[in-house]
This record gives sequence, structure tokens and C-alpha cells, in this order.
Amino acid sequence: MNQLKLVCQGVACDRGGRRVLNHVDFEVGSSEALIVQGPNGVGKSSLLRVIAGLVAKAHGSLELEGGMAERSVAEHSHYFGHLDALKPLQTVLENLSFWRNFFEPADFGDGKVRESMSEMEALETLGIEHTASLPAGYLSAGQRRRLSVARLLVVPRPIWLLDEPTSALDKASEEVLLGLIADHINAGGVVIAATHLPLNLPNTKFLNLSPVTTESEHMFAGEDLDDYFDEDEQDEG
Amino acid sequence: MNWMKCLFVREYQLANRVGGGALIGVLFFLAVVTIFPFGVGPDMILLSRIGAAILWIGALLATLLGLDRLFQADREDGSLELLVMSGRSLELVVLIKCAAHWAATGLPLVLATPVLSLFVGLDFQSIVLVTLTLLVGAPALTLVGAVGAGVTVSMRRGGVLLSILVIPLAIPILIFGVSAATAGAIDSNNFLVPFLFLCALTLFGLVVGPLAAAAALRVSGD
Amino acid sequence: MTLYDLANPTRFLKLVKVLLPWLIVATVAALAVGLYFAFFVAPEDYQQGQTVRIMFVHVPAAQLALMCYAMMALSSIGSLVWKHPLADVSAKASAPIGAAFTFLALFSGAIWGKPMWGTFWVWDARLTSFLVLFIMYLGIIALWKAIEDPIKAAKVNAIITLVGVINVVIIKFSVEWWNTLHQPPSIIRSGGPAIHSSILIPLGLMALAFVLLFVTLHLMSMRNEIMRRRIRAMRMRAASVAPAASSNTVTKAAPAGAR
Amino acid sequence: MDFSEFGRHAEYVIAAYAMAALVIGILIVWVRMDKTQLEKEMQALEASGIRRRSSRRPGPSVSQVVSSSADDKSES
Repeated sequence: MNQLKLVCQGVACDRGGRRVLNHVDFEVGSSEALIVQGPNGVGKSSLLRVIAGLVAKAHGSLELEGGMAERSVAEHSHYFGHLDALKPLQTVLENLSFWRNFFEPADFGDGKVRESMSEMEALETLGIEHTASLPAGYLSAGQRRRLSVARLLVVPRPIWLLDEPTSALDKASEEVLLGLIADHINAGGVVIAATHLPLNLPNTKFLNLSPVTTESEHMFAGEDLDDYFDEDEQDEG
Repeated sequence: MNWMKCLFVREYQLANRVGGGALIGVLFFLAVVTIFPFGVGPDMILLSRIGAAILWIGALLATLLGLDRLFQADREDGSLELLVMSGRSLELVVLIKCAAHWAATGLPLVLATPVLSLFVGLDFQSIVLVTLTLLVGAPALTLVGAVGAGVTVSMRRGGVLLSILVIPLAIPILIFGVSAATAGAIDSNNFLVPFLFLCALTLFGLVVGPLAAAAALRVSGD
Repeated sequence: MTLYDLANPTRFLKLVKVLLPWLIVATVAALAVGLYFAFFVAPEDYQQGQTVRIMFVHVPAAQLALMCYAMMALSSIGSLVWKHPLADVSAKASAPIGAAFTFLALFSGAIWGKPMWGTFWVWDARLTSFLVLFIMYLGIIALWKAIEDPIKAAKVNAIITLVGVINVVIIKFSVEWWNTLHQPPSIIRSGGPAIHSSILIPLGLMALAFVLLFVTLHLMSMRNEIMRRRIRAMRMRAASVAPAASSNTVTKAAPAGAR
Repeated sequence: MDFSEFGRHAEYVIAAYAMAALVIGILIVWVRMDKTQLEKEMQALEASGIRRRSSRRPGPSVSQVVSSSADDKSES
């Protein structure tokens, strides 16, 4: 079986006119998990969003070896962020089947798309099958979260990008989720998770991010410009 | 089910379920058309002369009304992120969303036009022409509106700015739409030229609208 | 790579510093000579009388209004294709200047129209196109102000500016078509009398003066914009440096960067 | 120059040139004031100890390390 390998080299990214990531390098392959750690505001979420193709990188390269050639990294990935992407006026089942039908599945590097769960199987796995015909607006925060997880189960994609995956989940649901993530890893998937809390996952690597001191060149804050502004001062002062 | 059909159905359902759906746009259209006679006086001859323009401006304003939510709702609940990384062409996604939006809000306006035409004293031929030009031109309004909606997607109160940005883009559509409707009523030879220009603008909007809106949505990713 | 080197911000600022005094002198000189020609050398028009002198403001202002938009559009291409920050800055700096000259073109056009056509405003193709252009400028300025993140604002503005380029062409065409439909073209079809060299020389001088004025203002404004971004970067550093130390103790994560 | 010889419509010519002077004047003043204001802000920031020379600060520029491997889940 072919192996997937996500290689990230020298990635930098700007958000809000500020450099939040610089020189990020890592490799993570099939059946591996990468846990992204670091203090608040260090760019954990930004890194996941760069991989998901939602935020443009300023420098560096991000490549998936062994993936489908014509597809980007983002198109191999599931992104599980803070927002649940649910429409409160549609039923739980409508919400889930929309994403199941809409998302393009991706193979795990072996050239064939895997079978995925049906909507009801996924809801059962997560213990919310009784809500299937209710509008999603009636769900509690934890249930919404679980419905959001169900999306990852109904469309096969090898890379899971998880941003604080256990937030708003109780102990039992967290166990279920961790079990699902572990299953995904064991099935040859790739997991990249940003988290504060320790996650008990097999085959784990850690990536520690630290605050960036370089400025975005878009903000004209570089060293060479200092010379200009200093000269300016000497002339005028 | 085909993903395009799936997206269309969902967008259409949501547009109809949220905030009164089609009805609210038609009501606004009715309100705009109603205030014109109060402004210019109940002179049926004058009204029938400017009737086509009133209906077109009413339709333009009613189209602009709901456009700010076109992508904003998706951005707020996180759906937009998933649409971007779904592996589907974002341009096509935008086009389908526009189509659904048009079907849910633009089409009812077109259907209401013959009825509202009676209030401004249009004769039968004019009613047909106005309805026909709106049927062809309203999609173009939605498509240029989508560019404005994409550009203002990250703004909390982007509705007014959207209108300011979109109205200049809508001027050519209005010119050819109203010209075709009014000129055609007098002399059918004058109808074809502006009408074909209107068709051209709609086709042009079909290309430029999704391209520009999708580019704006990609930029607004963070 | 070479393009990036050429548009290096430091080099740009140094160049601005060298050029600005010369530009100011040249602008003032061209303006002075232009005004002298406009008032004392150019003859009265036998039809329009003194009002022909309004042309020496109106035409250069109108020309500049379009030039500014062209500048913005080119910068927008630079923003989107090469993602160069100087292109962003150039586009942003052009917008208010363009709006000001468009306003000037509209105002002088209206003032010119009163004695010529007996009314301040006619829905003439040219005036109408400029009114739409003015609204577009104001919309773009509002869009710059509405988005806080300067990099995102630049991209979004670049998109709407480029869509606007297409729109300006369509509007020009459609408004002309619309105009011939509603009014007999003979009234205002021609832009005035056949241009004689005694008018062409002051017109050329004034046009040159306005272009120099635009370049000067644009460079000054770009320099301001660079400084504004720099201040923003410094503020962000001020906000991020202090609390970073304390947040480390709160989280349970391993010390960052430790090996 | 002598405005009395300007003939009819002199007020229009004067209005057009006056507005031109006003608009250009406002532009120039706005650009200059903007510059002064920005310089003031920059000086205030410097006075409050915000350093310009970001990249001359000592410190690692590489921001992360891949630490532990397969079985070792404890932090490095």
C-alpha cells in the first residue's frame, strides 16, 4: 500500500498584517498523528488553516507525497474547527447528508476511495441517532459538536485537521472521539491536531510552536527600513 | 445525488426558510412600486411612461436587499470554510448559490411584475416586455451583486457598502433593461438591440461574477 | 526576483526622498507657466468667451481622474499577481487623489456647462460616466476603511478595482448609447471648438502640471501609507510582547522551543 | 490680472479655478497633516519603548521543533 506523507517546509503565514508562523518544518505520514502545541496565540490554529488552504501561506512549501496528483492538500483533508457548519433550520440528517453528497472524497494514497459510513451509522456511532429528524437548531452544544464530527466519518478523506477537537465535549463523548481518531490513524490516516490538552493517541509526534519575532514584510517593519527612518530623523532632527 | 443539485436544493430551501424567503422580497418590491405614485402624483399617463423604470428600480433594490447574507451566513457558521476546501470548484459553487438565490428571490420578483405593472398603468405589450427584460436581466443583477457580497463578506454591517459598490456595476444592466422595455413598446425594431445587449451583460456576468466573487471569498478566508 | 528588487521599499523610500524636492519644484513651475499661458496667452474663444479657460482645469482633471484609476488598476494587478506590498500601498494612495480629481472634473464640468448649455448638470455621457466613476472611487475608499487588516483589504480592493475597470468601459459605452437614445446628439456631441494650437499649448502645460502634481501627491501619500503600516506593526508588537511571558505560565503546554 | 476685463461669465471661470485651488489645497494639507500625525504616533511609540529593530533582537528565528516519536508521549 502506498504511503502518504505530508511535508511542510519553511512555511510562514501572515494574519491581520502580522507574521504568526515562521519557518515551520515537519513531516507526518500515514498512520501518524502530529500534535501541535504552544501557548495561546502562537499560531496553532493558523497552521491548521494554512494546511486546510483557508489562509494563504507567505512563504514555504506544503506538499503531500503519494496523494492524488491533481488535488491540493486541502482537498485531501477534513477540517474540524471551532465552528460547526450547521444550518439550524435544516434537520440533522439534512445537514449531514448535504456534506456527504457535497464533499469530494479522497483516497488514502492507494488509488481507491474507501467505503465510508452512512449518515445513520455515523449518527449512531456518536450516539445522536435519535435527533436525526430534528432541526439542528434544537441540539445542545455537545450534540452539535458530535454532529460536526459525524461529517468526518461520512466522507473518506485521509488527513484530519483537528483544532481543539475535545472542546465542548463531555468525558464520554471525548472517549468516543479519541477512539474514532485512533481508528482513523490505524486505518492509515493522518491526523494533525492543535490542542492544549494531552490527547491519548497512537503513534504521536509533537510540534512545538513558539512566538514569532519576525515581522511580515507587508508591514514594512524590516531592518533595512529602519535605516531609512533613522536617516530621516537625523536629517530633520 | 449530484453535488450541484444537492447544493442548489439546500440553498433554495435555506433561502425560503430564512426570514420569510421569497415573500419578503416581493413585499419590498410592492412597497417600492407603491411609493412612486405618491412621489410623482397619480397621473396614469406619466406613470405608464416611467412604469418600466419604476419596476426595474424596484427589482434592483429588492435584489440588493438580501444579497449581503448570500455568503455571510455561511461564513458565520463555518460552512464557507468547508465549501472552500470541499474539492469542488468555488466558482461553480458561487454560480450555483447565485442560481438558487435567484430562484428563491429573483424569480418571484419577475412573477410579481405583471401584477405590479397594472398599478403603473402599463399596457399588455409593455407588461410582457418588462417581465421579459427582468427575466433576462435579474440574474445579471444577482451575479454582480455576488461580487459585492463576496467583497463585503467579512464585514458585520456590509449591506450599505455592498449597495454602494454594486449600484455602479448595475447601471449598464438598468440602462439596457429599461431601454429594451420602453423602446420596445413604441417600436419593436428598437427592442432587439438593447435586449441583446442585456443578454450579453447577463452572459458576461455569468463569467465575471463567479470568478471575482470566488476570488474575494478565497481572500476572506481568515 | 528582479522586479522585487526594483520595488524594494527601502530603495523606494530613498528614491522618493531624492525625487520629491525636484518634483515639487517642477510641479510649481509647470503650474505657474501653465496658468500664465492659460490666462494671458490663450485667446478668448469667439463662441464661449472667457469660459474656454475652464477647459484648462477641466480637461487635465478629467484626464487625471482616469489616470488615477489606471494607476489603481495596475497596482491591483501587482497586488494580486506578485502580492507586492508596495503595489497595495500604491493602490490605496491613489484612491483619495483620484476621487478628488474626479470631483474637480465634475465640478468644473458643471460650471462650464452653465454658460454653455444654460444648466449646471446635463445627463451627458461624459458627465454621467464621471459621476459613476466618482461613486466607484468613494466605494473603494469606503472599502479600504471598512477592512482593518491591510493585507486583506488590499486584495479585496484589487478585485473590486479590476471588476471596476471592465465596468468603466461598459458604462462609458452604455451611457453613450443611452445618451443618444434620450437626447439629440447635436447639442453636446463635440467637446468644444476645434482645438487650436494657442489652446493646445496651455492645455498641454496644465496637463503636465497636473500629472506632476499627481505623481508628487501619490509618492507623498505612499510614504504616509508605508509609515502607517509600520506604526501598525509596532503597535502589534507592543500588544504581543508584554503578555506573551505571562501566558506561558497559564497553559499546560511544554515550554515552547525547548529541545 | 484685471478681472474687470474678464467679460461675461467671469464668475464661472473664477469659481472653477477657486474650486481647483481648494481641492488641491485640501489634498496637500491632508497629506502633510497625515504625515505629521503619523510621525507623532511613531515617536510616541518609540518613546514608550517599542523598538523598531525587530530582527536585530537576539533570539532564535526557528520557531518549532519536532520532538518526541512513536512511543514516547511525554514532553521533551
